[in-house]
Amino acid sequence: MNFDDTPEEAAFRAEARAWIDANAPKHLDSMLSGAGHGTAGDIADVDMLAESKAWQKKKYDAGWACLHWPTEYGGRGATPMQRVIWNQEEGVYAQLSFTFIIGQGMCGPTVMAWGSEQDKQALLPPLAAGEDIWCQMFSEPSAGSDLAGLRTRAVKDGGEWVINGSKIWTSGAHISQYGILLTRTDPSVAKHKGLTMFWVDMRSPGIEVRPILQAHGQSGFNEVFFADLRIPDSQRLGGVGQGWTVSLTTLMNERLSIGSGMSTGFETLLDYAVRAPGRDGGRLVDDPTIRSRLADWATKASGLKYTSMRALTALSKGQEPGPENSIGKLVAGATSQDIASFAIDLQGEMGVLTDPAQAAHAARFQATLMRSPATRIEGGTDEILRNIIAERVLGLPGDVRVDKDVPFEKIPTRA
Amino acid sequence: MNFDDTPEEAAFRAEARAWIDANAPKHLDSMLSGAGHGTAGDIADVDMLAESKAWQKKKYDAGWACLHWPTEYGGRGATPMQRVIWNQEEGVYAQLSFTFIIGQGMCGPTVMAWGSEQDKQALLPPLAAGEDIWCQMFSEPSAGSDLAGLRTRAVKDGGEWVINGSKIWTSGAHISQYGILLTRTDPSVAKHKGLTMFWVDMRSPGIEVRPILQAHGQSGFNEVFFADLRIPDSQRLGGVGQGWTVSLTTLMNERLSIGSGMSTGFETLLDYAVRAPGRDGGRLVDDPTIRSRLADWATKASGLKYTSMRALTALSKGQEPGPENSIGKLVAGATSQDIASFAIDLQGEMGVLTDPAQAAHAARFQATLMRSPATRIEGGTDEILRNIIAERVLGLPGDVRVDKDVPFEKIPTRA
Amino acid sequence: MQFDFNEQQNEFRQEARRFLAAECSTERVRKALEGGGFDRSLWQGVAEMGFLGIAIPEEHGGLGLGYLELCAVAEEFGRAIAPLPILSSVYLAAEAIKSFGTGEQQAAWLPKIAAGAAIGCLASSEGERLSDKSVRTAFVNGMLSGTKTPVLDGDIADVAIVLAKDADALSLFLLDLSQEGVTRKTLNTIDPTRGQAELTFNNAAAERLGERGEGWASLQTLLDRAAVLVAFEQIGGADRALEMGRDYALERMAFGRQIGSFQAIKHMLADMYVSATLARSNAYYGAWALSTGAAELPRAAATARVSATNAFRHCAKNNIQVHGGMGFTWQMDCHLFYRRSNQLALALGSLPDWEEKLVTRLAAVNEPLAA
Amino acid sequence: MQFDFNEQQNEFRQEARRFLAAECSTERVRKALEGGGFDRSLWQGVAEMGFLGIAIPEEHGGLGLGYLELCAVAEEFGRAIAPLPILSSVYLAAEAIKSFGTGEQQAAWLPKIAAGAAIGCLASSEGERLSDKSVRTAFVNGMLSGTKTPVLDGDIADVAIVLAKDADALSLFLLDLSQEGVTRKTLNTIDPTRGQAELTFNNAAAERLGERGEGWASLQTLLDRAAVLVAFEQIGGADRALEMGRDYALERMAFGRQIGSFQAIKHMLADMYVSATLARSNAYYGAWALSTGAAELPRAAATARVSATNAFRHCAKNNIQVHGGMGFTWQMDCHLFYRRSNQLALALGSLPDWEEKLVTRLAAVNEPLAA
Repeated sequence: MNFDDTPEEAAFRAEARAWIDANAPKHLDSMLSGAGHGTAGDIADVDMLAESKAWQKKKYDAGWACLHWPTEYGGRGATPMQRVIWNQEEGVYAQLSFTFIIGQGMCGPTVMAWGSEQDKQALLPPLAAGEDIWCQMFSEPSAGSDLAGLRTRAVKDGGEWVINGSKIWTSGAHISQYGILLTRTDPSVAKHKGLTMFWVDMRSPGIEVRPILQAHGQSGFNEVFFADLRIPDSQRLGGVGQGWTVSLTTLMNERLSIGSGMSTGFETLLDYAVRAPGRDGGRLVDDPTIRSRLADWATKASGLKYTSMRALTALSKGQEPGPENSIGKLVAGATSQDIASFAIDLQGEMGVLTDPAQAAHAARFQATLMRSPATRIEGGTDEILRNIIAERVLGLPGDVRVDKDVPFEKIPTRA
Repeated sequence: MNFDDTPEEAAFRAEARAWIDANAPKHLDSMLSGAGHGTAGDIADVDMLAESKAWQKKKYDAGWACLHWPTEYGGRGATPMQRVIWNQEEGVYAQLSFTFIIGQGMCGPTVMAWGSEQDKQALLPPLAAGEDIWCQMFSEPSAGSDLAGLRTRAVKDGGEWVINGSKIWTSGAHISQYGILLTRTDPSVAKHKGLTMFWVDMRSPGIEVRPILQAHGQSGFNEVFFADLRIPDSQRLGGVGQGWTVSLTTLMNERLSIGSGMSTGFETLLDYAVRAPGRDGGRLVDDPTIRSRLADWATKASGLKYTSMRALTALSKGQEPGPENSIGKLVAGATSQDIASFAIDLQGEMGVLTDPAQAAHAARFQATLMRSPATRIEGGTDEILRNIIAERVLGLPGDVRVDKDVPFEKIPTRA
Repeated sequence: MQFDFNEQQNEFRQEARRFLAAECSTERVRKALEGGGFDRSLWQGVAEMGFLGIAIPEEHGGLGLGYLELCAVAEEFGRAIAPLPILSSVYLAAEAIKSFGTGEQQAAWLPKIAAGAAIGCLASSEGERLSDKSVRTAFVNGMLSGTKTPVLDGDIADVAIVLAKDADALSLFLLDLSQEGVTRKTLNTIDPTRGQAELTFNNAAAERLGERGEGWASLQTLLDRAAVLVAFEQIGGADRALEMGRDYALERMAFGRQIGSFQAIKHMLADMYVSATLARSNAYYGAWALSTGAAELPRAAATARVSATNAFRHCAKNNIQVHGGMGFTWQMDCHLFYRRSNQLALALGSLPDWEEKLVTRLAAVNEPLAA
Repeated sequence: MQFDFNEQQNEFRQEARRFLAAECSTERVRKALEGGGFDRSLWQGVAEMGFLGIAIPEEHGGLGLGYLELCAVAEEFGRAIAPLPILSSVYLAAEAIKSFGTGEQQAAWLPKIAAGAAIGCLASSEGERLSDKSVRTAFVNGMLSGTKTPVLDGDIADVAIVLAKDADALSLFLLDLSQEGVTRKTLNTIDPTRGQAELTFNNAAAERLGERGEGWASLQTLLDRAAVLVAFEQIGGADRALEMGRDYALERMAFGRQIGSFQAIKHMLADMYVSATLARSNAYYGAWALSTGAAELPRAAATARVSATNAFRHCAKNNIQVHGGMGFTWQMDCHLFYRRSNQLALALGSLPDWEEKLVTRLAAVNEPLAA
């Protein structure tokens, strides 16, 4: 049992580290180190999109973009373990990749699995290079956890499809050049059977993007409206009616990328507790009243960390990480909310303040408090994740399905 | 807002108090005060059954038995509020009524609602007087939360019914003269529709009672086996096929009596914490590490206490207490288990000991630790109680029922 | 036993509910949230209904009713998550002046507070969890100097009750905020519908409120009473959050069924009901103690406070979860309750302080028999 | 990265699992529970398999393997809830003698322990939560006097490692329990499959184990190592309880469906899986630290301990709940795991002590940058 690289891994790590050291945008170091607590903070002063694109292009040109993709589409053909090592070495600069995660992590693999060779040649390299940004258009106002309940209609008209409807929670739609779009092409069959997937140029007429203002006052997501949007049949990904299967390619990748390395916030809490004064002059961490909760959260944070080490070990042996990874988001989501709530209580009446200049520990806990409810919902609610663990890991039965084998148009939509 | 009696209530309370003071079995005081922590303790030295019967008879003779029953069946025709006042005044001696609770609280009301006048005249007064003990035979090994899934068969044979099957969790069956018995008389109709209720003489041939040894090493319950037990049709309670409706009379009373006044164990914990030494020489209660949990449990215990005060207030206004009472058992069950676990941890390695002479605080927490898992199950599991609250109080939909309107014999019994 | 509000009190509550349903919709709450500032016309409306002077004697312009009426109305303000300084002005400032003020001080301020013409606030915190050792603001020669932060509603208040050093002791002071020696800085907060400010006093004229040296004890009394009233705001908010979640669970369909038919959602709502019910019962206990002047008030207030704080947070948080992604949009009202649940959890001192008070008070009552 | 057991270690684990499945069924565990006393023949079988000497050097009759092999086997003993004194004799006594004993002491006892011919135990507790100030048992002129309680497996042990006062310091001592100055009293316990005793020493001959004055520090080292091994017993037990619950949820029908199709049950089991998985990962971290002699051991051990204690308790408790009424019968095995989960939670010092150790150790590592 050890945490050591194999000689091959060590060589790869050294190469990656050297290249990053020589090429990284170090002028962003301090900003990137302070970010990630749910606030835009001082990031506002920097043109993050331009910086992100620049770093991505640099990586692409040197063969460090989309490591696990085949080289012909702009990747490096690296092993999963090499990808992990790269991520570890990229460190804070990985934040510059957030803009591309959905495109490179979910849309790209979907196109790669289901697109025509011509599309792949045309679309994937610019995506790898950070020239194009992609978004994923699946969820709808009435189809969240029940994704297959979506109602955006695609109707065949000659060699084209005409799309009407709307999508929600579309991250990055306002800056995307392309997107993948899941539609209903046949409402007369069971819900999972009448879906079809397309890729779409987001600059097409008939698409309108509107940002969604969220509860914490920021807009990370959009609504996307389709009014007689026309897509050529050649932009179809997979067969007509095969959309659900195609979407699973995307979602398997989503669950992986969202789940991995999500923070419980315990490290922040510990950092706060060793720096902040306690009530009797000592450090806050020495306050006996907080010991038990710190200990509990410490084991959760540590447990997630070493669970991911076990998953990496499995990866390095060529095994696929299982849906056990769902526990990462499940635990981190609820824990980060609990920790934030606890930490603001420790600040007493000052806990209500949100300005980083006024609130303790740069208002990190207040930011997390306001952001964390979303964490427990997006990319699979706590309840869906428990279902996944129960069904896929433990082999328990699915929920009783009243909508199974029912034609979609007959499924009740009102109580 | 006040806790005061009305003048009528005060007069009744004074009368009850005076009678109890003059007649109670005071030689049992110290034993009764120490009991109730899940252990038989020193009760073993006393013939509890004889003492219970004696006290019940005394009450009966003086008109203090089964207060809310009509006088013609041995009761007093008292108001619900008078019954509550009596219970408050009876205090520790109420423990002597435990033997009769099921009979007087559940079986009696069922006979009263559904029995023939002749049966009522014959059966109820001896029950009120404590001469007869009754048991309730509903649950079966394969029908717990899903009570209507019971399989004990009753088949008509001339003027008699022939019963075969078995019941479980039958409290007091080994000392009972009578019982009420829910059977399936028609497996070809939907499960709730094929049930029929009877009353049974427990001394009949064809009945065998076996005690169930429980996880904590005691046997509070029995299994009851029926082999060609024959019951005259005159002992039927309600119509053939009407058993489910009849059983609701019983169960409504069960939920009430189990839920009321169940202890979270917080008072015991607080008592322990103010008596036991802390780690630094002071009292345990002054240990800052335990404050937060004590506070949380204090509010639960207090919340239950004042919730029952609100229910009593509603009762005194003539309103019926609702299924909100389910929260009593839900909260008290889980809390008492948590408290016991916490308290034994505070005892360090000594926490593992169970002899009242050796373990801290007379091994009360160890006894609760071992008994409390049952509390979260018996008389409605935590899960069933949450369903009840969600459905009956909040008006949420029932679970999807795959067994609805299905003939009982067609309902799957194996996965 | 009459452990409930009586008919008259319930009628009073209904009146408040009707008024607030008509005049204080969440659209109006949002105005405050979205930078609309203090809703003075709503405040005036509330004052005209008499709600600000419920427990203020008639001679000082109030209704001269009891605390039970005030509790009942507080619950409605909580239910409406009213963007108003009622906590500061009514539960704290008016109570302080009524309890500790001279006849002159009462005559000067109570009528104005009751009429909504003046807003009061409590300036005690100095930027950390408060203790009787940590106060730095000092009273010298009739003048107060120091900085109080955060002060709830300090951005709009006209008069402050200030805890300050009084030579070697602590006293409460009454300070007119309209004078020159007062500087205000508005602070950003998780719940902008109830403003926070930093108040700096630079030789600001102030008069003692109550006896010299009684500042800390008086503050505790004040906080205990306010804790009961705030607990009613909290249970009102918790109930409404629970109702919102329940209604959404009945209305929202997924997988061809109401989401409220899934046990995960059903049981989450059942647990919310349980915590809201326990908190309500504890709040009633607090109301009883407050209204009867019972010796149990310190214990009852801490019980009500801890219970209601946990319940409102629990219900507000899980209401968002029941709503799923929609629950985290700005347009849905869920976050208004989430914000308020946290604001109220921190006002009057946060949970750890109240947990400590509660256990200390319980431990004092339950003396060991064998000691 | 190889953050897992290797093939050879897993094979070793499988061997233990096969042996225990065949020889240590729950029927056999029940014998100990129901008063059958110590199962010496099972103990001999375990010894013959070499399991007692895994981490004991070959020169002293052990297998001379590493801690990872011992962890792997400990998990299986936990899974089997073996009614054996392995915790006392192997994780504690053998480790103490191996780590602190003289060559003579090692030669005298390790071979016997490895062979199952002698059983060791740790006698540290004196009836309250242990601290370095509270020890009263004293060593004077080669003799120990005092009372230790409770001593796990003290009812059947042949040799005890005793923490005692050594003039003004604390030392560990080695004491042969077969001598006259030793009185044993068997104690009732929540888990009778692992006995507890009170040991009284009345001028009992003892020899120092390790350096004089090092007793407290040595004990901490010992407890840290044992905590990792016990964590493996706990995750083994947690996993089995989870499996039992899962299997029952698949098999038991109610309302015409498997009870595992109800979200209340599904999600309860999912949460059990989550806590068992986190505990497993933390236990691996502990195993890595133990096996490599890493400086992180104190932190890793406390992490593994707290996590595994919570997980086993959680799984054992909810396994009963999944089983419903049947789960609380004597005949079902659920209570065996419930009992053991609580026994292991209290051995080596209870949760509050380990929480304190964990936070102290974390706080020491995470020094403030700005201080």
